[in-house]
This record gives sequence, C-alpha cells and structure tokens, in this order.
Amino acid sequence: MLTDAVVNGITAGSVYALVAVGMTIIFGVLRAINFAHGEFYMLGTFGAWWGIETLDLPYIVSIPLALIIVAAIALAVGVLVMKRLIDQPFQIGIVATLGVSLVLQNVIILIFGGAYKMFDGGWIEPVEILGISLSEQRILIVVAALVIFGLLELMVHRTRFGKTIRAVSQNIEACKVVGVNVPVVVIGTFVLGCTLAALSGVLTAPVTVSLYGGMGTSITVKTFAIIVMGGVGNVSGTLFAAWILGLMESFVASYLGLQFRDAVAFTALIVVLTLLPGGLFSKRERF
Amino acid sequence: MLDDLRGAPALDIRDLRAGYGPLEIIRSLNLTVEPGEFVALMGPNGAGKSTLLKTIFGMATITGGSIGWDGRNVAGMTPRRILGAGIAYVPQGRCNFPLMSVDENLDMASYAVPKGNLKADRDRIYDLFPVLHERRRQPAGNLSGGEQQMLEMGMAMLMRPRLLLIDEPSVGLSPQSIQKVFDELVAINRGGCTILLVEQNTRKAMQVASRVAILRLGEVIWTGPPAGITFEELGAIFMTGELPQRARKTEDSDETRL
Amino acid sequence: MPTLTRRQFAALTASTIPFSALARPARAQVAGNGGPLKIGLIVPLSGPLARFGGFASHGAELAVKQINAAGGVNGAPIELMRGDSQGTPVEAVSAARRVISDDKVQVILGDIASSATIALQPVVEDAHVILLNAASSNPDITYKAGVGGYKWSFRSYPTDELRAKVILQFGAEQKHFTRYAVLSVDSDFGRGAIAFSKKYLPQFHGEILSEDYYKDDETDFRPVLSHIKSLNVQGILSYGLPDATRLIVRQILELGLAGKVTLLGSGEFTYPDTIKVSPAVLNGAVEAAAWAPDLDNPRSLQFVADYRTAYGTKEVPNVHSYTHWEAVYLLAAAAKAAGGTEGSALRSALEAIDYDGATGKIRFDSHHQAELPMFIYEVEGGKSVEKGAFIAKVEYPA
Amino acid sequence: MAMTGVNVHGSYIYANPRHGLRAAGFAVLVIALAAAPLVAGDYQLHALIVSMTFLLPALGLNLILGYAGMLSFAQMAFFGIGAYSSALTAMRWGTPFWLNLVVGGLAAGIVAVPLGIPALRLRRYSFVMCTLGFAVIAQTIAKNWISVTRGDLGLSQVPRPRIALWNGGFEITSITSYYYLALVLSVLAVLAFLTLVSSAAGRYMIAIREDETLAASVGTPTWHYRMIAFALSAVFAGVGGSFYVHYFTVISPTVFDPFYANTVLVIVLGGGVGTVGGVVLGSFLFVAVSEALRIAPDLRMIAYGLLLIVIVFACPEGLLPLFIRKIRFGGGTHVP
Repeated sequence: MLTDAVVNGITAGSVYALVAVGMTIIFGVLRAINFAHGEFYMLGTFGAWWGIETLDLPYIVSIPLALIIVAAIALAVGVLVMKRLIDQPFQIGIVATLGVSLVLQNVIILIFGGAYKMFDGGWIEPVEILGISLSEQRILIVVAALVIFGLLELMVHRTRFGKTIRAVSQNIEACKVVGVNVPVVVIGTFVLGCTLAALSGVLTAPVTVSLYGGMGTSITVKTFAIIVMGGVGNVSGTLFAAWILGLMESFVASYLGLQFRDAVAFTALIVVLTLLPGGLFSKRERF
Repeated sequence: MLDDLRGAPALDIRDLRAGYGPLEIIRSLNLTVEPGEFVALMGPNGAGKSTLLKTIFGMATITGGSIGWDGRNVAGMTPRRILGAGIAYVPQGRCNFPLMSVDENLDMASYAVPKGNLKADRDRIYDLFPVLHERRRQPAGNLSGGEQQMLEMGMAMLMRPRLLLIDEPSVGLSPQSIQKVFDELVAINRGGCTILLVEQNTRKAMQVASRVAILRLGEVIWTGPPAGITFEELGAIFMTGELPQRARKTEDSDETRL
Repeated sequence: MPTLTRRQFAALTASTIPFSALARPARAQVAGNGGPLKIGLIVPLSGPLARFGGFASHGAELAVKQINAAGGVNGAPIELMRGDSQGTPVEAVSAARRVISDDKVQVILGDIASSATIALQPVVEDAHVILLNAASSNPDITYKAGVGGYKWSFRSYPTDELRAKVILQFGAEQKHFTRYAVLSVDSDFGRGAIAFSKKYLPQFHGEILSEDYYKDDETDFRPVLSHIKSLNVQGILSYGLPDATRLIVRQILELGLAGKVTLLGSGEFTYPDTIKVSPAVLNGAVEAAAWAPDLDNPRSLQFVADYRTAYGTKEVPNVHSYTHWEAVYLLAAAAKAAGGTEGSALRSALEAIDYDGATGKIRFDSHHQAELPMFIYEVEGGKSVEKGAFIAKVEYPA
Repeated sequence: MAMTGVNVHGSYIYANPRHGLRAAGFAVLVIALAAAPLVAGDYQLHALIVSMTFLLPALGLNLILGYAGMLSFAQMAFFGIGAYSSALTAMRWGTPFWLNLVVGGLAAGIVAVPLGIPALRLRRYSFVMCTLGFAVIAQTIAKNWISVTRGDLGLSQVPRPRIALWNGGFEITSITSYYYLALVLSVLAVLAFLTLVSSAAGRYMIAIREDETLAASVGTPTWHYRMIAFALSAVFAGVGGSFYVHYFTVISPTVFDPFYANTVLVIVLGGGVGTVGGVVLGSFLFVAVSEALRIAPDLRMIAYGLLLIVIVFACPEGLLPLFIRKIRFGGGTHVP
C-alpha cells in the first residue's frame, strides 16, 4: 500500500510536471499566468485523437501530428495575443488568457461537439514492477518526463535560446539594451511551453481515455499551484514540486479519501507558501 | 582597437518631440554631436535627460522630429536596429541578468550582435575590466554596485558601439568605484567611441566631458565646453532656465558647490 | 438528509412492459389555443458540463426535426430555443428568463445540473411555464413539486433511490456480494445514490469498507484503487460519469484487479465503447440504467439508428440524448391532448398523460414524478445482457 | 524585473473638483435604473439584478485589488460563505432579510481574518495561489459537511427576503420588488465603498498600493491596512452572496466553481480597476454582453472570449477610462 502510494504519486506527478514546466517558462518570460494552459493540454489530446479517428493513423504517428498542430495554434495565439502582453501589468495577462481559454475550449466544442470522445491508442497493458502493477504507458510518461526535464535543463543552461529565455525572465529592459529580440523569445517560449502541455496531453490520453472540450480547466489550477511551489522559471524545481504534489495527493487519496484530495493538497500548499514564500526550490524570493 | 571608427558621422537631433504614451517630455529638442565627442547632458530633474537617451535608443514614443545618425534617420527604429547601427545604451540602475554569471551576461550581449566569437569578445572585456574576470563565475546579482556598473559597460562595449549612451553610471557607487568608472569612460572615449552621458555628479561629469549640454523642460538651452560655465551659472540655469549675467570666477573654484 | 419513506418495488421483466411506438401525428389538426409549441431547452452548452449538454441537445433537436418532418403538433411545427446554462443556477435562470420573456416558450426543458434545475423551479412557477426535467437526480426536485409545492415542475427521469436499491438487491441475490467499496462522483447524483444505498445495505447484509468520491474532471484513480485492492472487496459501488468510468476501468486493469472486483451502479458500464476499454474488467459489471442504447425495444432501437444517422456513427447516444428526445415527444403528446399550448391546459394534459415511451409508460404522480422503470444490464462475455426492469412507486416524506 | 509601462492604478481617482461631476453621473444612473421597470421586461430586470448581484463581490475585489494591489480569487469563496450562512440562518430561524445580510457579511469577514494572517504576508503570485486554494478548500467543506450544508444536494427553497424589523413584514416575491431591493442594496454598497476609500483608511490603502516600502518607511502599518482591506472585501462579497441566495433560493457547492470567480474578475478588470465607476460599468456591461450573446448559443462563449481579448488590449485600463476620456477630452489624450 505504501509503495503503491509512492508509485502512484510519482506517475501522477510526472503528468503534472510536463504540463507545469511549460507554464513555468511562459510565466518566467511574461510574468503572466497562462489561464489557457490546460487548453493546450486538451488540444494535444484532441489532435492525436483526430489523427487516430479521422486519418486512421497509429498512435505513435499521431503524437508528432498533434504536437505540430498545437505548435501552430500556439504560434498563432503567441503572435496575436501573448506578444502584446510584454511589459503589461499582470491583470491584463489574466483576462487575455481567460479569453483565449474560452475561445479554444468552445471552438473545440463547436467543431467536435460537446460530448466526450474516447481515445483509442497507446500501450495500456499492465506490467509488474516491484510488485506494483502499472501500465506501460505510465512508465513511458515517467521516462518521458525525466528525459524531457533533462533536455530542458540542458537547453536552459547551455543553449542560446535557453539563455535568452532566462534573460527575458530576469530583466526585460536589459534584454532590450543588449538587443535580445524579446517578442521572438516570448513567442518561442510560448510555443515551446504549449507544445510541452500538448505532449503531456497526448502521452496521458491513453490512460485518461475520455476527452472533451472542458478537460483542460482543472489542469490549469493544479499547474499554477506547482509552478508557484517550484519557483518561477525553475525547471528542476517544477519537476520536484509536481512530484511532491502528486505524492501528497496520492497519500491523501489512499488514506483519507479521494474527496479530500484537492483540499488537503491546497492546504499543504498554503502552509508551504507561508513558510517559504518563494517556493520550495528557488534560490531567492522572486514574486 | 576602436581607432578605425574615427571620423564616424555626427548625431544630429532636430526638433525632437518624445515621451511615454501621451505624456510628452522632450519638446522640440535640437542637439548635434561631433564624432569622438564626450558630451555630458545636465539639467534639473524632469528636464528629459534620461528620456532623451531612451528616445535615441528607441525605447520611448517619438511624436515628432528626427534623429540623424550615420546620415539616416533612426527615429522610430527598434532598439535592435539601433544597436545594429552602432549605438549602445547603458540605462540607469541595475541592468544586467542577476541570476546569470558574469560570463553568461557577456554572452547575452554578444548573442544579439554576432560579430566576433564569444571567447574573444569576453577576453576583450576582461582586459578592459580585470575585476570582472576574477568574478566571472559569480551571478551578476552578487557583484558590488561598481562591478555591476562595469559589467554593464562591458556588455555595451561588446556591441562595438560608435556612440555610447550612458545614464547615471555613478549612482550608488563608492568614491573609488566612481573614479574607476569614469576612468574607463575616458578610456572608451579615447578609443574613438562617442559618448553621451547623463550624470547627476556634475563635478565629475564636467571633469571628463569635452562638452556640456544643458536641458530644461525638454529642450537644450545651452551648450558649450565645461570651461565655459561655472557651477553657480549651472545652478541658476537649472532654476530659472536663463543664463545669469556673467560674474566671472575662476573656473576651478573648489568651494563652489551646487 | 431528509427522511425517506419506504417505497414499494415491483420487479418486472422488460418483456412484460407494454410498448407501442408513439403514433406519429397523421394529419394536421386545427391549431389550438396558444399557438405553436415552443420549448426552451436549457442545458449546459459551455463549461465543464457541456459534455452532457451536447448529448441532451442532440437528442431534443432530433425529436423536433422528426416531429416537424411529420407535420408538427396541432398543425404547427415545434420551435426549440436553446439556452446555455453553463450548469450554474445564475446562467440557467438568465437563459430561462430570456426564452420565457423573449421567445414566449410554454415549456422549459432542462437542466442537467440539479442546482440549476432547482433554481428554475420558482422562476417557472411565477411565469406559469412548465418545467420538464429529464436528467437531474436531486430528490428535492419532485419532493417539492406537484402537491409538494411547485405546480409547474415535472420530472420524467427515474429517481436514484430506486437505482440504488435495485443494484444492491441484484448484487446480493445474483452475485452474493457482501463487501463493497464506494467510488462515486462527487455530486448530488453520486453522493445521493450512496446515501440511498446505505439505507438498504443492512437489508441485503452488505457493508461498505471504503468510501471515495471523485470530482467530475478527475483523471487519477490509482490511489483509491490501490486502497480498494488492499481491502479485498467484491464489488465497487460506482454511481458516476461515463467518461470517468473509462478511466476507472483502465486503471483497474492497470492495477491487476481485472476479474477481482466488479463494478456495480451506473456509469455506462455496459456500453460497447466502455466494454471495449477492457472486457476483462467489465465482465460481470452491473448497470442500473434509465435507458441504454441496446434496450430491446423497437422504438428505442429506431431512435439509436436515427441518432447515429443524424450525428455520425461514432457518437452513441447517451441516456441524456434519449431522455431529452423522449421528453420532446412527451410534450408533443401533451400539446396534442390539450389541443393547444395554453399553459394551464398543457399542464393539466401533462398531469393526466398516459404516454407510451420506449422504456415504459410515463405517468406523473401527485408530485409530478414520472413512474419509470430501471433496467438492469450485466456484461456477460463482453456483451451487454438485459437482466430485467424494475419499477417502483415513490413515497414522499410527509 | 523592471515593469515599465503605464501604471494601471489610480489614474482616475479624482481630485475634489471632479466630485461634482461624478456625483451627478451617479445620480443620473440611479434615477435611470429606478425608472427601468417602467420599460424593461422581466428578463431585462433579471439581467439587471444579476449585474447588481455581481456588483457586490466586484466592489470587494476592487477594494483588495484596486486599492490594496492584491489579486484575490477568494472573493467567490466569501460570496459562497455569505450565501450559505445567510441561507442557513433564514431557514433555521426565519430571520428577516436585513439580519441575513448582516450574518452573511459578518460570516465572510470573520473567516477572512484567519485566512488573511498567513496569506497577506505573501507576495503577488503566492497570494493569488493561496486565495485560489482557499476557494477549493471552501468547496470541499461545503461538499463534505453534510449535516449542515446537505453536501452536494445543496440547500433549496431558501426563504425569499422578508422585509421587516423583526416579525411579520412582507416577503419579496415579484421580480420588480427584487429589482428595487437589489438597487437599494447596490446604491448603499457603492456609497459605503466611496466613504471607505475616501476615509483615512482608504488613503493609507492607496499609499500602500502605490509604494509599499515607502508607506512602511513613513510608519504606515501596512499589514494592518491590508488586513482591513481583505476583511472588508470579504464583507462585500458575503453581503452579495446573501442577496444571491435569497434571490435564486438555491445554493450548492457549485457556487465555489471558477465560473463565478472569473466573472467577478472580468467585471473589475474589464470595467476599470481602482475605480468605483469602472466596477459599476463593468457589472452592467459584462452581464449585458453575456446576455446579448445568447442569440447564438453555440458561438456565445467564443465571442465572449474574443471580446475579452479585444477589450483588454484596446483599453488595458478597463472600459471606464475610455468613457471618461470621451466625456472629458472629447477623445483627446490624457495625462496619467
């Protein structure tokens, strides 16, 4: 039961982590909470579902297809909306991204109907590891999370694009002074972040099975909790915060009851924030 | 190293009107700067000195007039294009990436204008500011105020500017740091880079500048060599906007303070 | 919780329920009082509950299209005005007020969310407009309707008390289960059904070993299922959402619980799409449904065929599609019986109606609650098998 | 990080000479609203009532966001607490309406204090997160404290407002009388809000918002005033919730859903944060827009979302400044 709870927490946390890391880098460059972030998770699952159902593609092919579709949508949103959020007060970002979320959600409902769909794909056969039964897909999610976080850490600290992301999140004025093309970095980061959310959606779809237009809403709130806990723009902090939240939820659900899960998780979060206002992993208080 | 830049064309600002959004701070400003000059902008608070630098660098809203540079009008260009045209800007206050190391900060500066290679660029700056080399692995935010100011000047120099706009480099620095910063500015200017400096520390500015331009309410109301004006006269201009009757004094009278 | 009195149950087999498809209006009659029948459909079209509003909307629209193609009611086509309730009382009342005031509807058909339906009750009462509910499960809706107070509210959807009892009875008598875990949706439906289950558990010598409720957008059931695994239960009582069912099934499979626990309750366990997720998990699963797409009844089968023709073969109608489709036919029948659409005549016609629906006779009791059967289905060999229909007369708290 | 750009707050907190203009505008609006039932149908009156229902929590949010500079998602939690406590009081003891309002407001205000103690120490986003978490916790309590809240079944047939000092009196039932009740409540709330922000406490709040470090350095007890702002914002929301529950006569844990919180947020940010007129305008405009869009149910929320995006970029300071500018400068520029 205890190992079960730990494994469940890590797998759930890995799903959160993939969505959250996208939001944390977007938050870093824009200081805007992307209230539409869960919608990109939703769009990812819909993209893959569409590929499987309409184009008869195998799951493995529908993954890149979904990512390309979402990246294109994110690019459009980035150019039309997010670019304008640079240098704007944070309230503007909230209303604008709420608007984006409403539009994306309801366009999907308009195109595909409000009724839920079934996702048919992925590797869902259970395998036994350490006496715990787990689907292959979930192992894939955990592995994918680790690989992607490794790559992101490398990207953020070693590559030119990664450094510009950090630069924009640290000082926009200085970026202008040294000639960083801030709008391009912001749009690029937004597309990257949204594509990561979509990847999480596509990888999770085989285990969550059902998809519908409004499925992204609850993800956004949890994601927000994670990035605040992990420290803004802190990539590895996000992974650990997501795992901690996943473990916390898993223990509450296992020993207390599912209905108390969100409340206990949020209570713990409030306690954590009260004690460590800058999040668990950031080097200094940043927001 | 910068000698080849001698003879660069002048900065030629005409009837410039600019500000932030609907708020106009620069009103009909005229100023020309010859190549290799070191011009100190002075004037009371709110005269528009910092705004002028921002405007030249493309970070304010221009509502009229022109900024001639290199024989073309750079008014309305983005900071990136202005950088490309050879103008660099060091704003007031801390303007670096506090969580990045000194190395990374310098890399950021050379990313934008990819001319040389990173390593050579960095070494050039470390030659100029050896203290940065000692602290190259430290986050910029942990550096002292003077060190950060030098870092920012170094970042600006990486852009190989022919015109350096620098805003209040002495604010919050120790006297030694101030001396060091101004020594470096003079060296940069000697290297052939034209400098437009905004500085509250009038004494220091008048020591290093080759010319002074006095701003009041968004206009240049007087310009000339530092020797051509006394501290009393400066103070009077700041207050009234008018040059008082000359009651000539020795120019280096130390007891005169603003 | 309000005290609930005993109900009488009568177990019938489905085949004994008399069916006769509603006679299509053969020819146009002279338009009666009140003009054409105007129905305001108030369901969630956006927000988290839109996934159910979509089904309901499709069902009702199909019925209107069919009836109008056959000449309409009393010589005039039915008009359907849709309003988005977003599943909230505020939006439901706003949408309803709009169709009442601007479109002059005689009937409001809706909502799915109980809190929205309850908020609509006083509104229609003041406006003298009929409220026909075909999806909400809160018992208050009809406890407080008819002789209970609200004269204009009706419900043509079976109550969850019947559902809860029937499931326990089946579990005890057919499967000999005594150890249960609860995993239901955290809503009035899921929690209400479990509250009723607890009332009947002693009668069937059952016990509940764990109790969990999930949010309607929950995706991770592994912690609960791990817990349930450790408890060695026989049945999971689950009154939940069909899309969540698929997750639960897949995660039961993942945890190696397939064949070790049986799902009982409601959540489209016996739909082909659900069974497809994992036949191994769903074999033996028992569903108590107000309606199911494979209901062996010609009218119902025709509905499913028509629905899939209209909306694509991928979309299998759900229970909301059916109840809203049937509700429109029921209203058409009432309008026909009333000879028009004038409010009180329509209401009297509805009170007195004796209507043959696909699931059985629809008659409203004194609380305006339709007496409708509950069908039991069980998955056997990867196929849904009907095990009988149960009907009960509701007894109300004094 | 340097946040350049125009300060969104405070540009329209007018100096005295303009008070006259504002008072006149306010009077015209109230008279127009008082005359509305002569021309408006039930549906329009209902829409206006909904606007005024959201006005109260919106004023509360405006206080904490516009005057203390903190974005709170807890507004609707307080709204729900006010609604539940007021409904329970009325159902159990048959109390008159005014007392229900007081109970609703007080309950929300009292809950806000212990929440504020840890939360108000936090800075911007951590505070937002904290308040969001509080709404989730409040919903969980409403769902699981079944003996009091009846859980998910919620409370239904909540008594209609009874206008009486104590016993007897008369019950509000018709939509017109609900409308006037809402109008009276709204006018009182706006007046209370104006009194509050022009008081010494209000000026301190503005000082804290503008520059907290400076305010603290001149000896303003910043935490103290933030707490006052937070608790009072809860009181406004609680009173709004109390009216809500007696109008809709039903309350369930869905009141804690993001839908309500988002509506209030859009009203305040869309209308004009830090202004009273903006919030009033926002309440009417956004309910009106959302109702007008009902002509196309399928496209409604898409259009609403697009509108939000357009409005927020076209007038980042909310719609009120746009209106005022038109009046004062004939469309010209203004000096912030």
